[in-house]
Amino acid sequence: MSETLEKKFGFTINPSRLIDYDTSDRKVREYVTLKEPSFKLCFACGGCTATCTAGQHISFNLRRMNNLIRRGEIAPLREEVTRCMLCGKCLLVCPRGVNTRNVVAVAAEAIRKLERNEL
Amino acid sequence: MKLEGKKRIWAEYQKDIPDDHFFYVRSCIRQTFFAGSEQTFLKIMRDDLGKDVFEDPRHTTCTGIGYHGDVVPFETIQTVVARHFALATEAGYRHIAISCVTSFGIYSEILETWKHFPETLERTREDLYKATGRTFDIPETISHASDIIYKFRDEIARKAKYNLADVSTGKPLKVVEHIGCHYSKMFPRYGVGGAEFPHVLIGMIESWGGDVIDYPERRHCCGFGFRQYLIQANRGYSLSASRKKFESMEPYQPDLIIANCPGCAMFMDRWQYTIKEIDSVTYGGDGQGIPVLTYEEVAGLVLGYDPWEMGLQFHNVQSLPLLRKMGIKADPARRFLAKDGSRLPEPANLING
Amino acid sequence: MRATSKHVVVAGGGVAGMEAAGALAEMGHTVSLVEKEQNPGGHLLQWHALFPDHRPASEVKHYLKKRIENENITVFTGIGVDKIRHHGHEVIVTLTDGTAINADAAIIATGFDLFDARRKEEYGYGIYDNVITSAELEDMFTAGKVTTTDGKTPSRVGLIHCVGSRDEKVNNNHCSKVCCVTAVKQAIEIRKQLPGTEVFCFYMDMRMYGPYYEELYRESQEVYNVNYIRGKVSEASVNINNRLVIKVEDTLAGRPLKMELDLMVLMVGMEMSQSGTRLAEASGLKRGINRFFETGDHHFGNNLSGLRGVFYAGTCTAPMNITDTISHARAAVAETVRYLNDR
Amino acid sequence: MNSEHFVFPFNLGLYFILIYSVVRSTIWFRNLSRSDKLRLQRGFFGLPFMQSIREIFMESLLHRRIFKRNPVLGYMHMSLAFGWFLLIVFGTIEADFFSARHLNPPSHSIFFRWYNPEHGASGFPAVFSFWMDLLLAFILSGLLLAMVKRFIPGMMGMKKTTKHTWTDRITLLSLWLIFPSRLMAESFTCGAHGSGSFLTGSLGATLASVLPAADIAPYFWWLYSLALGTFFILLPVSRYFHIPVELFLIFMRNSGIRTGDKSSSYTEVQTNACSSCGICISTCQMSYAAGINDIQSAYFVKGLRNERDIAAITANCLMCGRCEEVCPVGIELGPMRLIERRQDRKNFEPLTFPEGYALTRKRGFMERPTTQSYNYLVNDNPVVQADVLFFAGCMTHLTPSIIVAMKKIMNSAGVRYHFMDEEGGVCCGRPLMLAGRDKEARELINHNSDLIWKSGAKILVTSCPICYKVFNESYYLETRVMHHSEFINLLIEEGSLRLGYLHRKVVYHDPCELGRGSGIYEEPRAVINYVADLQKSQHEKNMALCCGGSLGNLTLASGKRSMIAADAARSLTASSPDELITACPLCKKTLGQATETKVTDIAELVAAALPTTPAKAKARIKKVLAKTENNG
Repeated sequence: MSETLEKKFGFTINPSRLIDYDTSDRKVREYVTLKEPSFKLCFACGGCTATCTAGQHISFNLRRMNNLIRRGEIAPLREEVTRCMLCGKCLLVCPRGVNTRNVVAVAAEAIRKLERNEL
Repeated sequence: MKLEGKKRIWAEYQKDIPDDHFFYVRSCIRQTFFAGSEQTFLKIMRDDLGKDVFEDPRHTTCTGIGYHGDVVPFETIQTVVARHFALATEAGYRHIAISCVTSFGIYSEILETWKHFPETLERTREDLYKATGRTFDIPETISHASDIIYKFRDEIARKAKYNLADVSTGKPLKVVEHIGCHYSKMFPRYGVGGAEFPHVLIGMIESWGGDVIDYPERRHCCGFGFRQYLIQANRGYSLSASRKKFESMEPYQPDLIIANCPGCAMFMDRWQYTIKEIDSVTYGGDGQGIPVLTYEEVAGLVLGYDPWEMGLQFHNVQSLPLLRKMGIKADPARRFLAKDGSRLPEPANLING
Repeated sequence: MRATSKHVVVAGGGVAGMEAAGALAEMGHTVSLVEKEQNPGGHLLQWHALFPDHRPASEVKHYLKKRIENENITVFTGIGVDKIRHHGHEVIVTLTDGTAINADAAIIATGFDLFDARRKEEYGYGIYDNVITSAELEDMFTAGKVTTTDGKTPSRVGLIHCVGSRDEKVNNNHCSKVCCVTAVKQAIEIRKQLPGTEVFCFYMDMRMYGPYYEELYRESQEVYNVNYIRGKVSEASVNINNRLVIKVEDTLAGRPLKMELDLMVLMVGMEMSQSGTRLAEASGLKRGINRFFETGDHHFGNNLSGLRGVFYAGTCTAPMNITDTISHARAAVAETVRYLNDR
Repeated sequence: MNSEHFVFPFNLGLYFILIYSVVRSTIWFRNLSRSDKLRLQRGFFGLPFMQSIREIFMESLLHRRIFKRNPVLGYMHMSLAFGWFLLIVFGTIEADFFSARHLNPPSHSIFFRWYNPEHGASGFPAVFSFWMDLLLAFILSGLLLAMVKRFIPGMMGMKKTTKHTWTDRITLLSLWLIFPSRLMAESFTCGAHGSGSFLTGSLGATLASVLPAADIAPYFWWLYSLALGTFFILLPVSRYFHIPVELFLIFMRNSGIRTGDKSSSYTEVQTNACSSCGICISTCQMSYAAGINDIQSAYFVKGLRNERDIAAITANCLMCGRCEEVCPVGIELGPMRLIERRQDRKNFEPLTFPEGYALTRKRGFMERPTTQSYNYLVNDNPVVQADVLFFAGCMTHLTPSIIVAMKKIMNSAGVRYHFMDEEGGVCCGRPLMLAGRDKEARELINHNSDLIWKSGAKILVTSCPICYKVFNESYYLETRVMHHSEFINLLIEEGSLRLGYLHRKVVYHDPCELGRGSGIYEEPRAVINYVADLQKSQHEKNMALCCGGSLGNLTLASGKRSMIAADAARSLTASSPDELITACPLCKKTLGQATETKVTDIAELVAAALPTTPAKAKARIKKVLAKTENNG
């Protein structure tokens, strides 16, 4: 929306916060599930996030990240995946044996491929 | 979609709507923005149906907008409404007919409160007496004006000169009905047909020959939402809510939207202009915008009233294509002429003006 | 044996009633088993397979059928129990046709009713096509094919947990306990039958309280790719393609979510049965805030009613799975026998 | 027929392989970095040269290392390599000695018998031909073993042996044919002329008695020559290329050239020097404990050599370094995998047959784009000055018992220390490096280095071997970095720790990153011996097992990890010790889940040996008395 219109109305049309599952892109999710099947096992207990080293410095949230991958919400993922330090601490707390460290690595890879149209 | 399923629900939510002697309370928004509607209501009631509808000039705003805008406390609004009841009592009326859905919501909220917390009723009586020296009886019924038109919909249909149908093809018009949130979402029992599938407007549309469109966002709010609209910076929420509805009804190519709430009628109409400006999108089958009319205006059209008398021209989306479809002769040139024939100032930015 | 043989009326021929009757008859007592439907078996009759091991329901039905094949048991079907009162040393049971049975004791096993999904109007059950209940889905399994109303294979199915449970809006604050694991079981069955179909469970909490339930849940994710979204579906509508559109908050993402479904399965919960309610009112039996029969003591009097010689068995006291129901029925029999001996 | 022509295939092959090797090695040399070039030149005219000669003799010919691990396998390699070597040497001597002209073409000595059929009937020549027969027999015995190994690996005590490509098969066939055909050729010739010694002579005589030896002989000489020719020509595209390349590798290594962190012609030489002997496979825990048999170093290297997509293989490795310890060729497998992990490869076209001869490989170093970024890290918190910095490490925060123990120890030794990551610090960067993300790791390293420099500490103590290795190798610090086992040892030596003796039988598990990774074997043992009774375990020091929890592997599933852990724990607790001691929080956690035996960190063990203060002791005695009174 152009400046002039902004001035004219003093407000804009708010962007939707809706997750529209039918229009979202689930390629990344498919790629991650293929490369790291244990990803499916996450039941969002948040243990990884609680212990996360990077999470103490910034709002990196592995639990949320997994969920966004599942819903095909790529936009918010792009930056999130870059935050992880791959220290592997989360591996030791995951009650479902999810290979969390590789989930991040694969997700980052998937996003790169997506941008190169290789997915 | 299974009709019997809906009928079952409608059967559960029947309310007792009196058939005569109403104390009419007007709506702030409606009498300013489309005064024709309330006028039409009175005309239909008195001339066509021969009912007794009483108005008291001393009736004031219910202060609902202030209440929902967090500037009027609940005690105050109870007292204001109590005063309305007092006026009715003094005039000897026991049935209230309410023009505005916000007021209707306020009235029902207050009546429910008094039912469950009698002490608040006592407090209100005291406050009112101290302030005005008035006393009041709780009205027997409160009906929204649309309830009343709903009750007499078939009688209107019998008197009808036009149908909600395309005269050229004979096909029924595709009509979107929009119910104000405060009509029944707060207290389903107060609305004809409850909260999920209200029957009040559907009933009218069906008996006047139209086809009701059931689209995914049918229940969604028009976006008025007092806090959102009243603060300019928040209007984006209001606007995007309306757009959500338009996007959702678009595939069905509706000919017309009927609303029973001042805010809804106004915003679904005005926002079409704003969206056209911002997104350069106009909705409606032929991209000519979707006319948004009040149920009284539609009733009026069906009964053959003069559209310009009812003030249809004061909507942002003009209804000429609709009128043509319905076969109603109305001279566009006469739209902005005063009774004495002098030209009225013509509003700018009309859609398919 | 015969000498000490007593006569016990069992009200309700479901899982609990049949087990109780069987156990009593085994001990040589005379039993009148009263079932309001044409056949004993209760809700189990409608079920195709059982959690957590997908065992065919018919096996349990068969067991119960055998259980009541005993000359000590007289089965009255198509007739309900109207009223039970204690008189002198006897318990007098009045049937809905007015006949009164004088017995030494009675066991109430009137079970539960499935929640009437129409009461959640916003889900459009009975209004939209392709909105069905978990029970109706079982019928589809029995029929051997899961389809939409127009006979097509659904490409996406949603299972909505907690329909009529944990919901004050329908005056049910209790948890029906079995729906979560039923949903997981049914999700797996759908994936087995229709490998090409996406299945989503919409849950508030996953309550895998029983043995092997959690394992089943894990299997559903690991092997059958069942998807889980944490959030209560707020409303359903249909779009122009007559596909269901549901609104829910993905509470883990903290954002609203919209999804189209071809088939929406409502996991209806358990409520106090209407017959049970009538019986309670006629016989002056206390009911808890969850409207089920209130037992003498939550911990050690879980079969005791307010009336001497009258005992409760099974889901008329609270939602239970079949395992617990059978144990509860056996406990009821133990209580009854103790009462009969002490008397 | 004019049988003289049969020498042609042999000559062709021989000259081809000679020229090819020279050209290839020149190119390798040219592609070396300047410093490496100088190293090599210096090495060539110095001590390293002699070392190399010695090593070539010991390893390439005698195969001493293989011998040590597996005598039969060693004998096999030795008989073939050394035997053939001798055969050539003495063949040449024989040829020069007994023929008219000296300085004959190689073919003359190789086909000596053909040219001098009568030779060696008697006298000194007879002794010589006996010797030659003996060598042939020696080689044939090795060949027999080789065949056995190929068809029934088990017989050679090898759990697994490498799979072959078809070029490998042809080459192998030609190799196998060389000596039998020589045997037959010589035997027939000798048979025809009644010459030859115990092997060729007797076999020849028997054959001649039933066959027209003179007519058959040429065919076998053809076969012999063909086998040699084919072998030489296919050499560069088969695994047997390792034979010449290994010589070059030995020179390079002895001249001090190392793998480094980028692929270079040294990595290429190493790639080609692998003989796919398969020792790495049978040493790999992933193989025998977790049943994963396609990712071992032999396959990794082969994939590199044949330009396959080996991303999956590259990632799926514990990086425990055991294979490197046993590699007979001494290839730096760990660093080579890391290089591969740092790469970003797509679209491979595997080498086709003729391409195998390509003198240079297009596979250059393509750096992966950075995937992580930590620009959010700021250290604005006040600088803390301390002599000793304690950095627990991420993992240690999940084993608080270690932290508590370290605090106890340092306090009782009166160490003035600052707990650097008490409130949770930043990862050391090693895990990122193991994942091939060095650039990103650098960000974390800089962040931590900054803190360490500012603290002005003299000693940096860490409880995590992973951090320890990276602090030592990749941080630029003036601070002395110590693993807590080293530090405790130091405290004991300088007498600032008074410790009691715990009467416990314990076994020590070397963490990969601390042992093989950083060469710390003795300090922990010294410490343990000081406070408890340290027992031997099946795999000690540089052959110690990996616990399975390694961060070196990105893709290994948790199930497989626990299989490895269980196996390691089984072997460690074979002597049923009271406690299993380790020096790594990750090992502690992983092994802890895999065994009933109590798994303790070395720090906890030492802390347990700290004397309780008299005051505390009194208090305890009081309690006990009080109890007994109540009871009595």
